[in-house]
Amino acid sequence: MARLELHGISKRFGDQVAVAGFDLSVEDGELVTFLGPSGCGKTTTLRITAGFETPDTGSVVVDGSEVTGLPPNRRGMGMVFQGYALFPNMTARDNVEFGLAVRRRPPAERRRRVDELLGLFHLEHVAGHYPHQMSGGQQQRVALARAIAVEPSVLLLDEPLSAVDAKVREELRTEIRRMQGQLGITTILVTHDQAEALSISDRVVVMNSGVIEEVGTPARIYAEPRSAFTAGFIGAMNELPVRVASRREGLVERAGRRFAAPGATELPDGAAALLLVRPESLEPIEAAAAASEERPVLRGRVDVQTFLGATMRLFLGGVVWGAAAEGDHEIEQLAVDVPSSAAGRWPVGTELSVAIPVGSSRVIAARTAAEAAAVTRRPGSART
Amino acid sequence: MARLELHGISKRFGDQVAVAGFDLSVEDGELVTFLGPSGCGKTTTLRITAGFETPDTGSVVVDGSEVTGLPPNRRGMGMVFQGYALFPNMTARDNVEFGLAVRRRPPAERRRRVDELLGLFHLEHVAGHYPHQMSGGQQQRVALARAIAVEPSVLLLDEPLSAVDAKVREELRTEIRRMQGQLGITTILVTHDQAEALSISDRVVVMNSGVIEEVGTPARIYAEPRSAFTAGFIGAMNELPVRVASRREGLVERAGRRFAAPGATELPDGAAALLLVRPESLEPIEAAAAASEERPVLRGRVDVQTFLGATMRLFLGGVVWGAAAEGDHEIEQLAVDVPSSAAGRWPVGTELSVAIPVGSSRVIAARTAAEAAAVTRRPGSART
Amino acid sequence: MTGSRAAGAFWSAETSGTARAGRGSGRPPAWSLAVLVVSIVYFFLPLLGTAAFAFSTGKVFTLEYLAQGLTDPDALGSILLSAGFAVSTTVVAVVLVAPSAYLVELRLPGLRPVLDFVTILPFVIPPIILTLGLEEVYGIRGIFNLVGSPVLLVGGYFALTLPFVYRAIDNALRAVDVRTLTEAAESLGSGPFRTFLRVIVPSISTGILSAALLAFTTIMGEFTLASLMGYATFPVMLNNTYASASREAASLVLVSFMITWLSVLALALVARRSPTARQVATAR
Amino acid sequence: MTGSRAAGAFWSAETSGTARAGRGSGRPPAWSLAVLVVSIVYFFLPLLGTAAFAFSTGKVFTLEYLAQGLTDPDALGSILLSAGFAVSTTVVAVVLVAPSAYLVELRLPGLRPVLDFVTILPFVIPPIILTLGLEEVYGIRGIFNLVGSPVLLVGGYFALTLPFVYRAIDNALRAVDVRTLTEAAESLGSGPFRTFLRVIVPSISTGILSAALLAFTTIMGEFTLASLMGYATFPVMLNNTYASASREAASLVLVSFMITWLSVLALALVARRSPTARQVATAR
Repeated sequence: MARLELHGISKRFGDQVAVAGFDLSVEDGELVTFLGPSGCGKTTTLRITAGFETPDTGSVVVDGSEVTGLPPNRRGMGMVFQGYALFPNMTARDNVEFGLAVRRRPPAERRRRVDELLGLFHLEHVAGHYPHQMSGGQQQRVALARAIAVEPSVLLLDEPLSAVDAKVREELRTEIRRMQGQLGITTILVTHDQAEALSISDRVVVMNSGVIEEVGTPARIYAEPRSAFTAGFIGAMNELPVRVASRREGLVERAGRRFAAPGATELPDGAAALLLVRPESLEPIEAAAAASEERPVLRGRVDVQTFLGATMRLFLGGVVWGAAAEGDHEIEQLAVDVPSSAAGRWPVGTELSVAIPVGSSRVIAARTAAEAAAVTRRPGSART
Repeated sequence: MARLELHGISKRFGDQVAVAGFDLSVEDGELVTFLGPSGCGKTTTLRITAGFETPDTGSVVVDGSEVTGLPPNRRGMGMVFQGYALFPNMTARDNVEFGLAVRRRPPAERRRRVDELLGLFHLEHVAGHYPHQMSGGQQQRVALARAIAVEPSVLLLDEPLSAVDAKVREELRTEIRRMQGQLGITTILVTHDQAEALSISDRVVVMNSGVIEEVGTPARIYAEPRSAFTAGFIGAMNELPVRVASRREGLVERAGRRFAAPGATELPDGAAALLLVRPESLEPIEAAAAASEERPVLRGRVDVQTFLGATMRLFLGGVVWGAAAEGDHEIEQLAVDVPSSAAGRWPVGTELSVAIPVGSSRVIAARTAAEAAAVTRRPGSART
Repeated sequence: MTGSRAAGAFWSAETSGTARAGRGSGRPPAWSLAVLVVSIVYFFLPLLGTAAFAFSTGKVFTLEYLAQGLTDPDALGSILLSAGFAVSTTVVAVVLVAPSAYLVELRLPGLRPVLDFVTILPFVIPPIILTLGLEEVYGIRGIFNLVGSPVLLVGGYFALTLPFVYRAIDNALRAVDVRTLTEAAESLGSGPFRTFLRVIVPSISTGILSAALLAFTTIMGEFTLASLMGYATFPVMLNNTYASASREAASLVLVSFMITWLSVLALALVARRSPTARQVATAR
Repeated sequence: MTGSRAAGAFWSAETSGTARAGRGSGRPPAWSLAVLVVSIVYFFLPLLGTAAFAFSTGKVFTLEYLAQGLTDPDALGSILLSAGFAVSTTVVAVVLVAPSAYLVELRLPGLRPVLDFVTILPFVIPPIILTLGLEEVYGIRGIFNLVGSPVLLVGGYFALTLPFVYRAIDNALRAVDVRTLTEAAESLGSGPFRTFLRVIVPSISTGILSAALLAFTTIMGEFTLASLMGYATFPVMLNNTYASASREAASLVLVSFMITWLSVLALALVARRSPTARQVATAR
């Protein structure tokens, strides 16, 4: 129920930079996710916000008043920890009531509020249970109820779903989003799971090596990643090496063919670049169909079929540019999503040609060696 | 490189039945996944196969010869453990070499074989590292290389990917599948993650409370679950309560309307049943479009939008049957997948009508109370 | 033997190994069982021998020696003296160590190695040198003259029990992840004192009880320090009278330690019924 | 003090708390630091007092008392006697306890509480009753006459050191998840002996070293048992000569324990350089 601002937050642990120059404003009622691989500084930033770590530089501001110097127990924020951190010697009810007891609310009010929260999270039947008597999902919901009980200005969630089973995780994800929307609590969630970040957030902050790579809505970040790191980290993405042929005309070149690609106008002529295409954007075509400037074509052999449910992902190997055999630039791997119902047409071992439809690709500068090392362990052309 | 048969395996721990009457044949070179919630007996079955537990009844047969009485070190199977279980005092190279040293292979042969495996798993640069100096993904690949080094007859994987980050998990999944296909090793993988099971397996064994719910290819299990448990556990599935109106004609009835549904011919007239529809099967239609026997219609208000990448999942609330207002049977929640690009047409709060296309739904008997308790914690009509 | 489960849980932080205990059947190799039997015999045979010696005249069971031992006024006095030292040291040790261990765990993890080192010192500094040193500094010739004051012996006993007390409490602290529990309490608005008393202490109550029991029983049986400092505690009295009235002494030893053990057992059973003990037993 | 890190790691199984140690800055409350300083002073002041007493005549530093102490033939003999008991007991204890603890952890988790209980018995059965009991059963009047045999004292020392030895080894076993390591080795074709010697022992080498060091130093300084059984070990000799030649005794004490500590330190440093020690230090 508050606006949160983080200004120029930096923190080192010994020699290691955990966060460097982190700036962010979170609007009232917004749900923002910090997403990144382990060690990217997302948890440190959250802990600085909560007051568990003191930043080397920068300030934390809630509703216009600075709280950087306040201890955690005077910031009025709620936090849910990765391992739940329920008090083992208290029942679910006592856990939820703890924050209210600290605030010396009258017993009747406490009881009412706790009942309401236990109801909201469907926990009535485990109110008298101790943490060790509850399932992971139940403990998780008690931790949420406990954090929300005190009506925090900001709710901080530190990988809240990493300790529960895959199936329960998806359920809780929806539940958290629904609850957060209903109550309108300003929320920050930390996760390393891109699917979780995409599905739950108003905005996603992609972090890498202590700095913000980019900030945006899930849809924007998914559709138009602005850095090679984001492209590699969020969703499955094919990264095809190309060269900028003409900045003015927005053309890139590969294997002697030129074609238009959004983003090429922002890079210098001759620059090494990556053409980014989502597996679901690639269109299977007849092998005979010709490539054009609007619609470049790739061809390869189906190596692996991976069933994803509604869709089947085909991994092509020995991929060459062009519909005919003239292409000699092999691409190690290309992921193509096709509807599961149609996948029977391309069993393992068959050849498949795919087109990159107009507007569905994007060109960015080739990643630096350091960026490459951060996301991939071997130089590959497609990331899955 | 072997055919594995499990015959009538049962095991209790004290009062608790872990596995009851488990029968399965795994073909040479096949990859079979045991999928189920925690406590369903999948890990116990795997440990019985490996020889770490003795079954109360039943036998384990490899290539026609029974191994039930053999200790684990004489079964010639390879195992990868959930927490990797690398030997902490040995380098990556020594870990991989251990099984070969046990078998007293000549040093030159060992070295050649270890080099080959380190290459296969892209581990050359960490050959001299100790486990604590490696990342989770690297440790995971050393554990795989170690298990494969001794050319096991059967490879057993116990939740091999549960301890690594989401992004690395997807990469390793593809890598395991590719390696397993190349080497043709008969493999059993245990997991609680349905996406993992679907994407990697030749066949999936769905387990619940110690028994096999069903066995089938990922595509078959996804498209035509034969039990309510499987339907609820695998993928997102809407479960709409209906009643069988006419077994002979294959019709079900709800809110005064009758419509055809596959599977209705297998249930008695008047039986309580569940109509199963995947979120991606539901088709948004104009509110004015009429329902028909072939195409029943549902209508509701968009409560939550969840971005999944290529698609957006809309959760509808206050859902009623029929295009008009005559329906009075509310459904708590309905999940509908639409292309992300089209999702802007139905922002939160708007009304949406969807049709269930012919052939995309399936009717099964309503789950029993016990089944319901096993998969869901509250009576809901849609599972996400 | 009923208390053994609880006593075991006290002394050690239960780790994940136990969670799978129920599953780990396997065939117990015969010789490992033999080792166990031998060690139990090894400890109980002496006890039984002492019992036979104390409660029989050749072949007849008798309580005569016990009665004679109990009527000795020195005996009762020495037991009370030992109990007094045991109680005061135990209280001092728990009250000093529990908050210190908590704070080091929480705020000064860098000091842990130092504390670990300090708390094994009593193992590497033998009681005799401790006594000599204490006398040197606080004794007649010493800088601070505390001679005759029981504070000197309580101080020595505190040092002697520090390893178990610290270890038992620290294990309990680490088993519950105090760090995150403290942060959780802080995020709910709780100050440091409330957090320690309302959240931490109840979470480690079994560890604290364990520490207290170990300290108490150790001091009840301590001989070297008391003897060298000239206190007629129970073990010292026993040693002095053993030559002249060995059967009486033996009967007293057995009875007194039976009483100690029974109270240990009672406390252990109480602890067992608390939710924390159950949590330690089942969740870990 | 350099060895403290390793000594700490030996004695305890490092748990997850340590992993976040680097992050836990926070403001160290002044009074917790004070507690630490006081406890260090508490232990070192006696040592310094003894040193002052042993190496000075009033204000002048002197090695005279030490020289006198060392030339006493009884002194050297008693040190060798103590060392002999310490080495033999340590070897017996480690060789018996390591495989037993491993097998209980692996195959008989149900026996753990029993073993936990047996190994705290020496804390609740005080040395004096242990001595009386041992004499009763194995002594002159006893069932098995072992009087005069050093086996009796080694047996007593084994009982005395069992708690630390078992605890240090068991903590190391639990820190590495022996169960899964054993299963991993088995699945690779390794038999039980190879698994124990090639996989388990190297993984718990720091725990074994720790157990050995603690046992060794404890026995070097043990007074009660040796004195009651009539062995003129080093501490017994010190106690006997303290009254007549106290400064000589004090100087001997300090020098001998400095030697012990130095060897402890040397071993700890060696252990530290092994991959397992590093693994324990960094990965946990």
